[in-house]
Amino acid sequence: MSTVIFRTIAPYLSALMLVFSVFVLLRGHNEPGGGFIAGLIAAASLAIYAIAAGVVEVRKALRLHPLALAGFGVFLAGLSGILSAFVKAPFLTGLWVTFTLPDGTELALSTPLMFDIGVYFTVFGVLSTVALALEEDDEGSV
Amino acid sequence: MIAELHLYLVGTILVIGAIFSCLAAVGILRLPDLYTRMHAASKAGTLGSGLTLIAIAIFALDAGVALRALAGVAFLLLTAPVAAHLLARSAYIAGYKPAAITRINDLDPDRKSNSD
Amino acid sequence: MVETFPVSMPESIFAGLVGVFFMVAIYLLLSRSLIRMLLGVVLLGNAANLLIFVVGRLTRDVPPIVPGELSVPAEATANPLPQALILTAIVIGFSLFAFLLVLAYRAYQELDADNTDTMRLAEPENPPRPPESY
Amino acid sequence: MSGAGFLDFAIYAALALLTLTLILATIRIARGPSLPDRILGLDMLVSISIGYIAVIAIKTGFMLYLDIAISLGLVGFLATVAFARFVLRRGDLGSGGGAREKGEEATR
Amino acid sequence: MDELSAEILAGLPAAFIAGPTLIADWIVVWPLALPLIGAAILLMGRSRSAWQASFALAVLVATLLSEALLVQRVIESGPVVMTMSRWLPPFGISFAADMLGASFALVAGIVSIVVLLYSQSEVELRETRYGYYSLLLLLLAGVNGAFLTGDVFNLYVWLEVLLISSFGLMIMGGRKIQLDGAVKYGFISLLGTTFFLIAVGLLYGLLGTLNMADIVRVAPDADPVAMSGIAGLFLLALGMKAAAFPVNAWLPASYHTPDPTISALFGGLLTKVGVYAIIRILGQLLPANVARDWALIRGPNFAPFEFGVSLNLVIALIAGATLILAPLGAMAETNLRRAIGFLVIGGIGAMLAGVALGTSGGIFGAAIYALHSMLTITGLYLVAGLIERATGTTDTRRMGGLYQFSSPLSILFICLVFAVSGLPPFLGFWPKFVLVQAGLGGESYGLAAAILLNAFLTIVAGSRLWSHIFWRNGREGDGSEAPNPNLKPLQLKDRWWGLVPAATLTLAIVLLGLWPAPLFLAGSRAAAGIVDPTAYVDSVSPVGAP
Amino acid sequence: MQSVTDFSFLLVALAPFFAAPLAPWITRFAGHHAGWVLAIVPASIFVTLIGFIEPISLGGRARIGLPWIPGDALNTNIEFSFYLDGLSLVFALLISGIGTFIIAYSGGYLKGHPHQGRFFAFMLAFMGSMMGLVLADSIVTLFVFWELTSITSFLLIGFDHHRQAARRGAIQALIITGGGGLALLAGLVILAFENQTWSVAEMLTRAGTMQESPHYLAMLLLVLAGAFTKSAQVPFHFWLPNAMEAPTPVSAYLHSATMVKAGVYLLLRMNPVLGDTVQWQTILPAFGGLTLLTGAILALRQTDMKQMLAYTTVGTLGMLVMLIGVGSEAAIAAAILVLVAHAFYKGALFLIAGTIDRETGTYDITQVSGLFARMPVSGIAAILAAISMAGIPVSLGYFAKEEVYSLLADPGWREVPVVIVALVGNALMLVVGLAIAMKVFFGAQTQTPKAPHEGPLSMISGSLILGVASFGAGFVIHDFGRLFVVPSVTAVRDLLAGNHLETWHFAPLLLALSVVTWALGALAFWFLDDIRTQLRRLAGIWSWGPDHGFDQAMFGLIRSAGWITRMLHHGRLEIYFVLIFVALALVTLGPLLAQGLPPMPGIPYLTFYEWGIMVIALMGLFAVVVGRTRLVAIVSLGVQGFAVAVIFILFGAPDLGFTQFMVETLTVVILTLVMTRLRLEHRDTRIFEDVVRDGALAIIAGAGVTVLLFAVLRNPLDTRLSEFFTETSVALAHGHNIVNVILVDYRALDTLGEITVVMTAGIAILALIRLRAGGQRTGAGLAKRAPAPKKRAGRAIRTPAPGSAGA
Amino acid sequence: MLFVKTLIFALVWTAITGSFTFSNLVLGAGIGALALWVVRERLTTSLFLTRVYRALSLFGFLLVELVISGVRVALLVVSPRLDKQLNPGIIAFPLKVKSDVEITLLANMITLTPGTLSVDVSEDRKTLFVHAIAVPSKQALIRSIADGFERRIIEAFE
Ligand code: NA
Ligand code: NA
Repeated sequence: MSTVIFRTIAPYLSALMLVFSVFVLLRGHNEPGGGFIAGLIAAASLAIYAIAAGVVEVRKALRLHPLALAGFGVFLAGLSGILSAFVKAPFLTGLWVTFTLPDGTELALSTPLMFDIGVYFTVFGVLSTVALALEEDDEGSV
Repeated sequence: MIAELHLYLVGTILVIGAIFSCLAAVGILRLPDLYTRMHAASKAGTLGSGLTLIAIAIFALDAGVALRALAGVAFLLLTAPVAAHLLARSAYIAGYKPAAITRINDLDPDRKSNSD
Repeated sequence: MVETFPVSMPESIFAGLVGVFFMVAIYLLLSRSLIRMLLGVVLLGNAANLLIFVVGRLTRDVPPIVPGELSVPAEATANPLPQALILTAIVIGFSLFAFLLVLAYRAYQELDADNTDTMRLAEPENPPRPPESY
Repeated sequence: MSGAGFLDFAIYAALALLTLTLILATIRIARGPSLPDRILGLDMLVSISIGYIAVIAIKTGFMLYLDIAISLGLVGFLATVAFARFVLRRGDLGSGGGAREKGEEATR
Repeated sequence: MDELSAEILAGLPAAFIAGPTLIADWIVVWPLALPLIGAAILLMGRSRSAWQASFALAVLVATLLSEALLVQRVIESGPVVMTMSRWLPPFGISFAADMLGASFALVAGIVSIVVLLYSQSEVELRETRYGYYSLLLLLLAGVNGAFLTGDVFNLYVWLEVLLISSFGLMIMGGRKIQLDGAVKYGFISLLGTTFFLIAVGLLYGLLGTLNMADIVRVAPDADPVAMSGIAGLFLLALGMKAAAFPVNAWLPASYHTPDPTISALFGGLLTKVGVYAIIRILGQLLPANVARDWALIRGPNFAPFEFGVSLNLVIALIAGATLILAPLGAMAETNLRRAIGFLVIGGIGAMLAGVALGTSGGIFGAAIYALHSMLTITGLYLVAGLIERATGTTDTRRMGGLYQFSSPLSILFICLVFAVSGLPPFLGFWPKFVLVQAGLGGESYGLAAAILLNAFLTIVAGSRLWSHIFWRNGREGDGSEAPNPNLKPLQLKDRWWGLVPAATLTLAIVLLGLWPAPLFLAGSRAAAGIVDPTAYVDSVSPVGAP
Repeated sequence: MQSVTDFSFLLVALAPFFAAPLAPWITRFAGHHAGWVLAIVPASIFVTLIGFIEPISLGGRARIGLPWIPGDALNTNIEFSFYLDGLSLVFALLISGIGTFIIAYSGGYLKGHPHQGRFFAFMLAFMGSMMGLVLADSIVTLFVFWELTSITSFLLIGFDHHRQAARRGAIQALIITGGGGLALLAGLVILAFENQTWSVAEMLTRAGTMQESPHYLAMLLLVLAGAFTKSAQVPFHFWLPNAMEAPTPVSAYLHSATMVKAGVYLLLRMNPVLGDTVQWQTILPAFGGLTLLTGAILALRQTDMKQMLAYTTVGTLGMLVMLIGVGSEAAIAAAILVLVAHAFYKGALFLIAGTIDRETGTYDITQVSGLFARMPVSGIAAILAAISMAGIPVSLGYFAKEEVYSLLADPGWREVPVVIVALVGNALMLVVGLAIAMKVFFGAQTQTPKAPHEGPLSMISGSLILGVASFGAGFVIHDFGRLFVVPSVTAVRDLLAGNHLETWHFAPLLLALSVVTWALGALAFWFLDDIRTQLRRLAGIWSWGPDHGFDQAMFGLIRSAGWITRMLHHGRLEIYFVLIFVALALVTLGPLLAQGLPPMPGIPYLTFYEWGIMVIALMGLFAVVVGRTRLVAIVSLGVQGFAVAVIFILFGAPDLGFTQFMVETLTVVILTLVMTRLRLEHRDTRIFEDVVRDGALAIIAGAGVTVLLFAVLRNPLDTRLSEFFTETSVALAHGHNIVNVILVDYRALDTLGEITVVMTAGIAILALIRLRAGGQRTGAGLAKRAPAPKKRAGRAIRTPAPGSAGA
Repeated sequence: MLFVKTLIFALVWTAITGSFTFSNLVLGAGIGALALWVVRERLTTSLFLTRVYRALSLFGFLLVELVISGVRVALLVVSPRLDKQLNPGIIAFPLKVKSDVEITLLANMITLTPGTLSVDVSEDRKTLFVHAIAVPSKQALIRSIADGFERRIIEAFE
């Protein structure tokens, strides 16, 4: 899709969508959203970028193979479950640590959040893998 | 009183937005070809959805929600014309002829052979 | 024996809708065309999800979200558990669908067929007769 | 009519209109006649859904629906892009569109 | 925990599991967590292939170790339970390993290791970029999850994990025939798991719970009409998974299409998970509903009679048909691995017969049949792979002459064929013996007869395979005693990586046949736990249980 | 009961199994001399067993049980247990004694055969199985060894595997005896139930109780099915002659001395438990007598020595069954004598036949004669054996025959016909004995394929010793009776039997009957050629026999198996689906139709926009179904997906609606991405009949699910789980979105599995896209590294064949 | 320049999260930087709305035009004799703007405004093909675009 208009707008749109996806990820615990939908939006952003700029460029931009990102996601989620072994709690028990930042904001880190980030990476990685592979499979893109 | 006015405003914008959307839909049903239908969809449609989002922005009385709603409108304004452009272009290249009443056509049919 | 009562809640009409989803899904799955079968798979997934949604009973408007300042919801909310189950099922269903779709694509590339009736490599049309010998 | 009453009325009116709109868009999707027409209908459906969700947000007072609307807009864009690319790449207009011969010409 | 929550906590019955969880209890999680996280790590390092096989092996060994320890724990102190996230059952998801689940998991671990070693002889699978090792570990994770979970919806999730990983393994190699097989396998399996999902959803709607121990408690009093349909739906879904007649077409359509290594893995693990779930759900969770009248067949007006059909009877009919029709398929097939596929199905019939009996003897027989079948079928497919390499064909009519050509192959094949036929002293005899005993003891003579007939027909099929592939000098048709020109000696890698694992497995099968005490120990405990789930329920101890 | 404490007989039973795996290695080093080396195994067993003779004859018994299968399994401990009494001792001595000669003989017979080691291994394994079978106490142990004899004999009969006849014989034997074994298993299991024990020894202590059991007939028939197939009783007799395809040592060992006697052993063993009933005493003599006559007559038809011997073996087995059926003390004693005598002379004759074949190249008695000069030792052995077979005084065969005829001492409705049949049978078998000894060794020398000379020591020693034993045992018949017959009868009849056997005695009636036998036999021998011709003509007229029937049954089974399998596994996915959906309709509607449909609901209250969404969903579904091109259907798919999402949102499930919107859009996107690469025919190709069928099935199955849903919905929902989540979500799990808290905390394990599915799907899809195998490999494991074809398959999509491009 | 973009992203972030705390701003900046890093190859080096006030005036103009255009279309589709009102055509609009961003902006605005819809840009980026729903005169249409949006864009980007 080598139109000037699309090619010009796509990077900005993709970047905005990526930002938005992180937002959706982080607020999932309290409002709709969460790792899955966020990962999906992120992958959609990547797909738009890939359609506009081509797969090669996307792969260059990502550095890592997206499937490795997916592996990282599951690893992270699994790890978040195993952490509870250190406090003599069962697998996947939610653990919470709250920091107070200099400006008074409370920052809560938790294994459920870590878990959800794992979900995010998995979904993002896999959907990107599929989109890029399908895109690449097709020689001579339009 | 201000609160009442606020609700009236929200309701009004909401209904106007819905009317725009509805007319856009009427448009895509009544207009003769793809290109003319796209006028309805891209303009009235964007307006309709945008207005309902603005209604939320006003209704919420919350800076965060309002800004998000406006961001949503911005996204719409960013994407809708591009989508319309891509669809129109693709359809044209694929050979979708404009309706018979179209008088002028500056797009040379030969162009499409090297368009992609 | 438990007490039972006739259904005349919104659930019942949505149960009917679930049924229609199943019917269409099944009809498409029987179509022999891989792509249509895939559409059937999507519909079947939606049917199953709707079924779980309906079976967890319907509550209008109130999502299972605790407003920021409260620790329990102020009013009765929709049943959250089926929602969580469906979310999981949607994701899983989507993953399987994506695999089957790409499989259909590759099958089409390699076997030159979209019609399952003509895909007969694993089970040839005229299988060899078992030899009558020792 | 009180503000709240008017808003209620407005919400129901908007829902009625948007429901009608959804049906009209669906009719376009079903009628076609060409593929781009249907895609246009689907695109329309996405943007109507955004409005619909917004109305629900106001109706229920849960602002959280807003994010759904925004996300839908973004991902809906991807859908239209993909469809447009299909039309471009395949030169396939489905039926109608007044360009059957051209459609075939465009087939590579 | 802040003050607010403490206040809330006081108003609740009990939310948390109070005491600390012993590290020892994690033993029930490792068989799932190790392969799962191992697969994730493999995927993260997918570009570096050198260490993948060793790493996968290390993970499998660790998994096997944990499974062995788990079995030991279960033997010593009964079911091992951990409820995830510390939420009391039925609110959290429990993992509950009783003897049935633990012993199945152990055998699954053994099968995976053997297959991993064997696959080292297969160059194509070692190309790690396509994720063979990850998929293998994920399949095991799914299988173990299914065996160990104590929650029906969670069971659905693990069924899907093993399903999708089996999809991935099935297309490893990308041959046309694989794609064809995968299309059939894929669509039918997807239907099966969707039916399962529907059944789980309906079960939730009826009982309001998903925890298995909790279901045991509330299921007997549920609305019998709805319950009949749900139980029937479970039977259909899991019957498809287990490849029971008449919804077993996917198996012969697909199992012979991938690499033999993969066939072996599938033959060993996949259908057994279906059988496991049937035993668990229909045998343990809903036995009262299964034994109840499922449908009433009423006579016409002029001949009024009523005939109650329990789901047990339906299962018995399915089992009988599967038992008899499957070996016919094995007899008719000229594709070696497809024929073995029918032998897999025949075993499923036997296991279903045990479930249909519903007695502890029946469940006992079904359980040890499954354990036997996991090992034996894996071995059979592995040997079939070597046979295909030595003869260069998949068609039994084009084989022949292997008896003179390769003693090791001959020994392995004949041992496994006799094992699968159920001739003593080979392993397959014992489950059939137990099942026949249970059938006769329960006065289900038809089932006992069907099992014996199945054994008979399997002997016919097996001896023909042996005769055609090994004894006959040459190929069918071209003067069958003319020497087969296509035989080629197994290469060094086939001998070390192919033959040695297969031989080790076969040796284990033979030894276990000679000394079946461990099998009987596992099976009898498993059956006791299924028929009388008190210990299981007590160990999970869902809130609300008396 | 006096107990013998020496448990060395356990080792005795198992020693051959330990030797068997070593046999190939020993053969590799020792060549055909391995026969001598390996013969040490049965010889030492034999010697060990000799030590038991005396204590057993004094009424001793030995039992040893090893723990095998744990007790809590069946509430019955199954032991790996053995039991030695007079009966098992006789069998064990025969097996090890004759086994010694056979193993030694095989060394010579198979000299130079490439698979001699394999042969020894099979023989030893068979020997062990046979030992185990006769020594077993637990009936599970017994059955295991029973089937092991079938397996090992299968391998032995098929030893000359490159001949189809050998393979056929092996498969036939396996199927018949293995099949009978399965029936036996059922019978034994019932027997164990009824006796509350697995131990035969214990059953014997309760002799006489089973006959009252309501399951008696079932047990009897099932056990008989096992015994009759194993011991080749009519109509299962035909496998035995076909088993002669085996190398001769096998025939000599399995098919005369041991395996076929397993059925006889079982009947003797079960006599106290199942015998002494009208059924027993009718069925056994009837089948036995018929078998005796059939075997004897069919033997006359043959000119092949092995075939003749095989059919006379069938006849003898019939005689034994007949005698066991009679079951009296005398009959059992007669049976033991016949059994031992037959083992001796038939073993000898088989070995001689093998030697003749090896030396002359033929088994045909019409081809060879006058061999005595060339093969004197074999000739002597043959004559001695034939004397015993003919029952000429004072050979062992003579006493056996007399003992049979002595049944007339107590004439009853069973004894008289039994003796008459035995007499006829004996006479006919006499002919065969004469034919082999006289026609082959005397008369003019003929030209044979090979120039004959005497066989090596390994081959002639066995036959000579057996021949001598057949004849010589008569001289020590009293001690023979005391040491072997009496203990056996004691074991079978559970009474202390007397020993009336004397070498020199005079019983006029018995002698007269013997004379009649000889006369009849001599007459028949005189007319042997005519009889054979007549019999063959008869066979030409009525060619069908059970042997032919076996082929018909076998191939009929194979053909129908093929037909059924093609019917069930046709490869048409849509028919597979039809079955599945029919099953779905059955399981959902079955119970509901039978138990009463739930009441149909009234029209519920829905808001107008809810109705609207429902209409849109239905429109979307309708458009998907009628959409003529696939892409139109895909676009329409989006409509229903959005409608579902809106339904979720309207009923308080924003997360669901959110996800549904996203997923549905993405579904449409990737469907489109893929469709972009496919060029497909547009139309739905279903013919009208299929539309009707599929439509009806879809409606019925869909209705089934709906009705089931109704049935569930009319029950109140137990919401304690959701209540718990709602109450604790904020306070304990620190999340306001309860659904998300369920996903990442309460039921995080589900989500972990879910993302595992996602990840796995990623791996699988990538592999699917990237892994391509050129396309020419349809067989697995073949041509792994074949060059890829020039034209990539993928390109075919974009350059469609003419006609496939439809716009 | 990158800092400005990151800052804008950080502001967008605080906007959509609705929490104007310093830490949230930092988080937004981080996420924005990451997002920009992902698409770094494609970010054009041209100016990014340096003159914010002109940009805002452009945006205001766009909104007004959008409303007008929406109303016109709405009125059009409900008019009983639709075909009489229609006079569609595709015209070639000679572009004065040069950069990709400017072309894109112009094209999008044309689409959002009354009666016009950008269909395509020529390969040489000199011509924009515009579909108009009612073309009374080709030259008048071209002039109105050139004097309207194009002029304002050039002003905003000079
Ligand atoms: Na969420
Ligand atoms: Na989820």
